[in-house]
Amino acid sequence: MNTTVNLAGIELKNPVMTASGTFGSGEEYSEFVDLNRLGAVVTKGVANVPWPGNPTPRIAETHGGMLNAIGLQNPGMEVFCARDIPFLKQFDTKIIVNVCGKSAEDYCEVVERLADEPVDMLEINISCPNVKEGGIAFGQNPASVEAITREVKKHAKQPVIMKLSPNVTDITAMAKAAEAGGADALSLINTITGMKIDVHRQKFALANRTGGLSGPAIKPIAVRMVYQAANAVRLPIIGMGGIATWEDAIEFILAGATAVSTGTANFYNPSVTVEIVEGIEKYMEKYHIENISDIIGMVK
Amino acid sequence: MNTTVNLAGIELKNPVMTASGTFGSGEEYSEFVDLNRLGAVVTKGVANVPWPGNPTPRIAETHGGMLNAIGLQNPGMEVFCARDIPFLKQFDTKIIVNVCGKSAEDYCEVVERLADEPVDMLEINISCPNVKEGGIAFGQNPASVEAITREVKKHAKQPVIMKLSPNVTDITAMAKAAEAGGADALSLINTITGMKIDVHRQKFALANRTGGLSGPAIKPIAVRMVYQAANAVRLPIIGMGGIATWEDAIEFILAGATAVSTGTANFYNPSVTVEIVEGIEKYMEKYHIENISDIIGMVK
Amino acid sequence: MSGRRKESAVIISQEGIALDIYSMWIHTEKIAESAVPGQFISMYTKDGSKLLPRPISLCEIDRQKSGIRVVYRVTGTGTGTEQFAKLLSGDTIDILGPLGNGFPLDVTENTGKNTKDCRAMLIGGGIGVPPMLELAKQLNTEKIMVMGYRDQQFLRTEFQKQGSLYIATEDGSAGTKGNVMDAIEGNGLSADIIYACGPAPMLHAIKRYAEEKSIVCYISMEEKMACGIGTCLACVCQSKEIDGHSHVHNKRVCKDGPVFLSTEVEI
Amino acid sequence: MSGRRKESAVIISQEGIALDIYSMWIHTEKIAESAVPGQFISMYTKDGSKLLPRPISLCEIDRQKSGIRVVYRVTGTGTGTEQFAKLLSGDTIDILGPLGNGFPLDVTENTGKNTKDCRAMLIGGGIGVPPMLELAKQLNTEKIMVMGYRDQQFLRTEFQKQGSLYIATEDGSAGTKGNVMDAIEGNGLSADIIYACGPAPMLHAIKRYAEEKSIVCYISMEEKMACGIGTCLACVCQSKEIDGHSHVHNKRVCKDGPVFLSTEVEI
Ligand SMILES: Cc1cc2nc3c(=O)[nH]c(=O)nc-3n(C[C@H](O)[C@H](O)[C@H](O)COP(=O)(O)OP(=O)(O)OC[C@H]3O[C@@H](n4cnc5c(N)ncnc54)[C@H](O)[C@@H]3O)c2cc1C
Ligand SMILES: Cc1cc2nc3c(=O)[nH]c(=O)nc-3n(C[C@H](O)[C@H](O)[C@H](O)COP(=O)(O)OP(=O)(O)OC[C@H]3O[C@@H](n4cnc5c(N)ncnc54)[C@H](O)[C@@H]3O)c2cc1C
Ligand SMILES: Cc1cc2nc3c(=O)[nH]c(=O)nc-3n(C[C@H](O)[C@H](O)[C@H](O)COP(=O)(O)O)c2cc1C
Ligand SMILES: Cc1cc2nc3c(=O)[nH]c(=O)nc-3n(C[C@H](O)[C@H](O)[C@H](O)COP(=O)(O)O)c2cc1C
Ligand code: FES
Ligand code: FES
Repeated sequence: MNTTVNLAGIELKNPVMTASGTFGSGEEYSEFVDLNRLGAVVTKGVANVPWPGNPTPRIAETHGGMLNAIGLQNPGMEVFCARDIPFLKQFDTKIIVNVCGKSAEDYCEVVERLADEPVDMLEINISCPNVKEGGIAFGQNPASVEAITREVKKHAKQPVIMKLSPNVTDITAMAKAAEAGGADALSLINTITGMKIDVHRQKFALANRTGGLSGPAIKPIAVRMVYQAANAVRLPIIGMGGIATWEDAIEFILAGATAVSTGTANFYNPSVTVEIVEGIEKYMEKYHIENISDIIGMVK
Repeated sequence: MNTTVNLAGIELKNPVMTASGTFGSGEEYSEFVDLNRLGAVVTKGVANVPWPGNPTPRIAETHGGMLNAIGLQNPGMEVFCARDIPFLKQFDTKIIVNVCGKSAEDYCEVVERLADEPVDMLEINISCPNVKEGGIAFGQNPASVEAITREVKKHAKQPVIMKLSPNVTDITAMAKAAEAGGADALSLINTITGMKIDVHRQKFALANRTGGLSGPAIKPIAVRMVYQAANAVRLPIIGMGGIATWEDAIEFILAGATAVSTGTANFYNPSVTVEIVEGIEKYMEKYHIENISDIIGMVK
Repeated sequence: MSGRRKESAVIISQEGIALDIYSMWIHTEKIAESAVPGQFISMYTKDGSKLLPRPISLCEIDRQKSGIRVVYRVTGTGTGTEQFAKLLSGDTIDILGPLGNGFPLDVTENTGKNTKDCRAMLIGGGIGVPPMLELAKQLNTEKIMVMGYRDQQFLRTEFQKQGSLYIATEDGSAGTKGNVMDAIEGNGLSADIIYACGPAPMLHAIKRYAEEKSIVCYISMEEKMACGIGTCLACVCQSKEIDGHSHVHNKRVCKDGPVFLSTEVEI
Repeated sequence: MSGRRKESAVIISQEGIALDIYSMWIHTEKIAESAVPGQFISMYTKDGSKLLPRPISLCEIDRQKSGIRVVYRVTGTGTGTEQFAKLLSGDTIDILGPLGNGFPLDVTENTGKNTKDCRAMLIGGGIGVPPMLELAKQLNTEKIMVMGYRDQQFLRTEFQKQGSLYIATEDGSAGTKGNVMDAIEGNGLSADIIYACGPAPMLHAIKRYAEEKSIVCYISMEEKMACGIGTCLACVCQSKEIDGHSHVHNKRVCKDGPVFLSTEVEI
C-alpha cells in the first residue's frame, strides 16, 4: 500500500496536511499528534514584519462552522525563521510556509528570505478575507492572480502553491490564471466571507464585522471548487474546506485533490490529522487501492 | 406593535415569507401552518410550459444543510394559474410567484400570463444553479442581470423582485445592476453551488453532479450578502439562506432585510414560519420595538 | 390547517434484533390512531449536522397501546440511524407521520376475487421486510409470505404467526439459497395479488414477474427525501401516467407513494 | 507528543444550584491529577451544529476521587451550555484540559511576605465566582473572600468554610448592595495580594484599585476561543509587553492566561 503523493515534485509520505492558520507552526498540536505522521505541516501566514492582527472578538461559532477574522497576526519572517523552522526540522515531515503580504513586494520579500531556508514549499495566501490590504484583493481577479503569481515565482526557490479564494464567480478562471502565471500547485479553498449579528446586543459578532467561514458547513462548496479546478488545470491541488473525517479527505481526493488539509477540525478534534491518515489506509485496504494516487480525480 | 412591512409598495402583515421551491404553492404545508399568518407565500418556480426536472437522486444531506438539484420541476403556468392561484386566494396572505425560464422570452411569457392574475408580486429566478440553460447563467454577470431585469419589467404589471445568485465575486455589482434595470426589490440568496461524492460507491451523490447548498450552514454567507446589498442599493431586500429560528430572521432584518424567507427549515420543522412570526413579536415586545421596520438595517 | 405537527414522541422500548437491525416502539397516539400498513414516518436526529428526515416504514401499529413499531438498519458509522440506535426507552424522538399512501387492503377491488378465494403474496427483501408485518396482520385473506435476507433473519417468528412463510437467504443459511424470486420459483408459489418492498433490483424482478403473469402487484419504493409531504419534489420516480402534481411523469414517492401499482412506475 | 487528547469523560453527578447555574462533577484521572486552580477545560457538545469548545473554569479538583467540578451558567436557549445542563450522571461529555496557566499559589514570591503574614483577597463576580473556590482551598494563607452576585447566591456555604466571606448583591438581597468594589470599600477590606475573576467591568475596576494601592493583583480573563491551546490566535488580549508568540502585544488568554498580572494586560 502506497500513500505517497507527488506535489509538484515534492514527495509527501501521505496526502494529509494542516491548513494554514489552524495549526500554528505545529508546536501546540505536537502534544496531540505525532508530526512525523503527517504529509506536511503548513504554517500560519508569515509576513515580512510582525502583524498584530484584528481586534477581538475575532471568532464566532456558526451552525456547523465558524467565522474568523484573526487578521493574520504573526511574528514576521525573522522570528519565524529563527524559531519555527528549527522546531519543524525536528520532524520527518514536509514544511510548507504560508506567506502573506500587503503588496507584491511584501510577498517577494518573504519569499526571498525563505529561499535558503530548509522549507519545502511556499503557499501564497492571496485570499484572506480579513485584512484590508493585500489578501483577498489579489485573489478575486484573474489578471492580478496571474501577475502576483508571476512576480512571486521570479523570487521563489521552492515550488509555489497559490491559495485561492472561494469568493469568486468562477474558480476555474482563477485556477487558470495561477497556472498561466507559473504556479506549481493550487490550494483551495480559503474561507468564505460571512457575517454574524448578535440579535440581543444588536451588534456584529466580530469586531471586524465580516469574517471567513470555515468548517464542515462549507465542505460541499469546497468539493465543488476542487472538482472544477482539477478539471480545468493540470496543476496538483491541495483540497480543503471542512475536512473532519477520513471520508471527507477521500471525497476531496476523488474530486481531484492530490493532497488535503484539515483546518477548523483541529480545533475540536486535536488528533484529527492522524485519524485521517489511519482512515485513508483502512479505506485503501478495504477497496484494494494500491496507490492513493490512483484515485485522485477518479470521480468524473 | 406593528409588524407590517412595505415591500415595494406591497404591504405585508409581517416580514415572514416562504422561500421558493420549499413550500410548493402552500397546499401541503397548509396542514401544518395557518397560511393566514404569513406575510407572503412565494411559490415554486413557474415556467411557461411543464418542466420535468432532473433525474434522481435530487438531494443529499450535508453538514448543517442540504444539496438539491430538483431542476425546477413544475407544471407550467397554465396549470399553475388554474389550480394554485385559486388555492392561495383562499388565504389572507400575499402571493408572490417565482418565475423561471430558459430565455428572456420564456420569463416574459410567464410574466405576461400572470399580468391579470391576482398575484401581488413576481420573483424572477435568475440564479438557479441546477438547470443547464437560463437560471444562474443570467445571474452571474451585471450586464445580463440588468438586461433581463429591464426586459421583464417591460412586461410585468406587478412589482418585480430579482432573485440573485450568491455564486458571484461581488454581490453588490449584481444588486446595482438589478436596480439599474428597474427592479422593485431583491431576493437573496439563492443556493450556493456545491457537490458531494459518496466515497463508498465512488459516485456523485446527486445525479446532476452539482446541486445548490441551502440550510443553516450557509447563513453567515447570506447575512453578509444581504448586508452588503442593503448598503449598496435602495431597493428593499428579501433575505434568506438558512433561516430556521426567529433569531435568524431578526439577524437578517438587522442586517438590512425588509422581509425574510424560510426555505430548508420547513423540511425539518413544518411549523417554522409561524414560530418565527411569533418569535419576532416576542422580540419586539422584549426590546420595546414599536415598528419592525424601525430595525431594518439597524446594525451598521 | 388540520394541525398536523412534527412531534416529540417518547420511546417505549428499543432492542437490537439482528446485527445492525434495531426494533423501536414509539408512543404516539396520533400516528397509531390513523396509520395504515405501508405508511412511513420521518424520523429526525437531534444533531444539527443531520437535518433531513430518515423515512422509516411502520412495521407494526398498536392502536390499543398507542404505539408504533419501526424496524431499521444502521447503515454505517456516523449515520443518523446509528444515533437512533443509541436511544433508550424514555428518551424522545422527533417524528412526523403517518406519511404516504400505504398498501391497499381491499383485495376484492384489486383482483375481483372474494377474500376467501384470494391468495396474496407478500414479498420483503432485506430492510423491506418490516413493513410486510403489519400488512400481513391486517390483510384479511390467505397469505404466502416470502422474505429474503442476506444472511441473518429477523421478524421470522412474527411472520410465521401470519401464514405460510418462505425464506430466501443469499448465503443459503436458511430456506432457499438465493433471492426471493428463487424462493418463489423453487417452491412453485403463485398468487392473485402481490405486495412487495425491498431493494430496487428485487422490485424490478418482481415487477417483470407480475406483469408477465398478469398478477396485480403493489410495490413500495424508496427515494431520498427532504420534506416527506410532497412539497420539495426531491423524491420522484418515473411514472407511466402524467402525475397530478407537476403534470410531467414524476410521481412523488413520499405522497403519491411509497406504494405504487407495479405497472404505474418505472424501476 | 505527550499524548494529551480530547477525552470522553463520564459525568459523576450534576445538579442545578441556582436559577440557570449548574454544578457538574466529571470523572477524569488525567485532569484531576495535574490541574491547578484557575485552569479551565474546554467542554464540547455532541451537536454537530456547535463545534467550538465552551471554556469553563475548574471550580474544584478532587485528586482522590479523580474528579473535577465545574459550575456554569446556561446563557440562553439553544446554547451549548443548555445542552450540558440536560446531561445526567453516567452520560459522557467530551472535554479537553487542563488548559491555561492557573493562579500562582506562592504568595511569598509575589508579595515578599511570609505565608502567615500575608492576606489574600479573592474576588469573584457572577460566573467568575466558581474558580475562586479551588483557589481558596489551595491557598495557604489568610483569605478574605468577596463574592458578587446579581441576585441569587451560589457556592456560599463552600466559601464560608475557607475564611471570611463578604457578599455583594446588585439587588441588595444579601450583603452589601452593589458590586464587589462596594463591598470592599463598605467593609474597609484590604489585602497584600488580590486574585479576581469576573466580568470585564469588574476586572477593570479591580485593576485600577490594585494599581492605585500598589497591590499585586492577578485577574482571570475571558475571550472567545477556538483551539484553547494557543494555536489559532482567536483569544488574544492586549498586553503591555511584547508577547512571546507573535512578538506583538497580544497575549493568548487560553495559553498565556487566563490568569494575568493586572499590570500586564489592558482591560
Ligand atoms: C418510504 C421509505 C421507507 C423506508 N423504510 C425503512 C425501514 O422500515 N427500515 C429501514 O431500515 N430503512 C427504511 N428505509 C430506508 C431508510 O430511510 C434509510 O436507510 C435511512 O434514511 C438511512 O439513513 P442513515 O442515517 O442511516 O444514513 P445517512 O447516510 O446518514 O443518510 C443521509 C441521508 O440520506 C438519506 N438516505 C440514505 N439512504 C436512504 C434510502 N435508502 N432511502 C431514502 N433515504 C435515504 C437519509 O434519509 C438522510 O437524509 C425506507 C426508505 C423509504 C424511502
Ligand atoms: C477561561 C474561561 C473560563 C470560563 N469559566 C466559566 C465558568 O467557570 N463558568 C461559566 O459559566 N462560564 C465560564 N466562562 C464563560 C463560558 O465559556 C461561556 O459562558 C460559554 O462558553 C457560553 O457558551 P454557551 O453555549 O452558553 O453560549 P453560545 O452562545 O452557544 O456560545 C457560542 C460560542 O461563543 C462562545 N462564548 C460565548 N460566551 C463566551 C464567553 N463569555 N467567554 C468565552 N466564550 C464564549 C462559546 O464558547 C461558543 O463557542 C469562562 C470563559 C473563559 C474564557
Ligand atoms: C482561525 C483560522 C485562521 C486562518 N489563518 C489562515 C492563514 O493565516 N493563512 C491562510 O492561507 N489561511 C488561513 N485560514 C484558512 C484555512 O487555512 C482554510 O483554508 C480554511 O479554514 C478552510 O478549511 P477548514 O474548513 O478545514 O478550516 C485560517 C482559517 C482559520 C479558521
Ligand atoms: C429543494 C429546494 C428547491 C428550491 N427551488 C427553488 C425555486 O424553484 N426557485 C427559486 O428561486 N429558488 C429555489 N430554491 C432556493 C430557495 O428558495 C432559497 O433561496 C435557498 O434554499 C436558501 O434558503 P434556505 O437556506 O432557507 O433554504 C430551492 C431550494 C431548495 C432547498
Ligand atoms: S420528499 Fe419532498 S416531495 Fe417527497
Ligand atoms: S483559543 Fe486558540 S489561541 Fe486561544
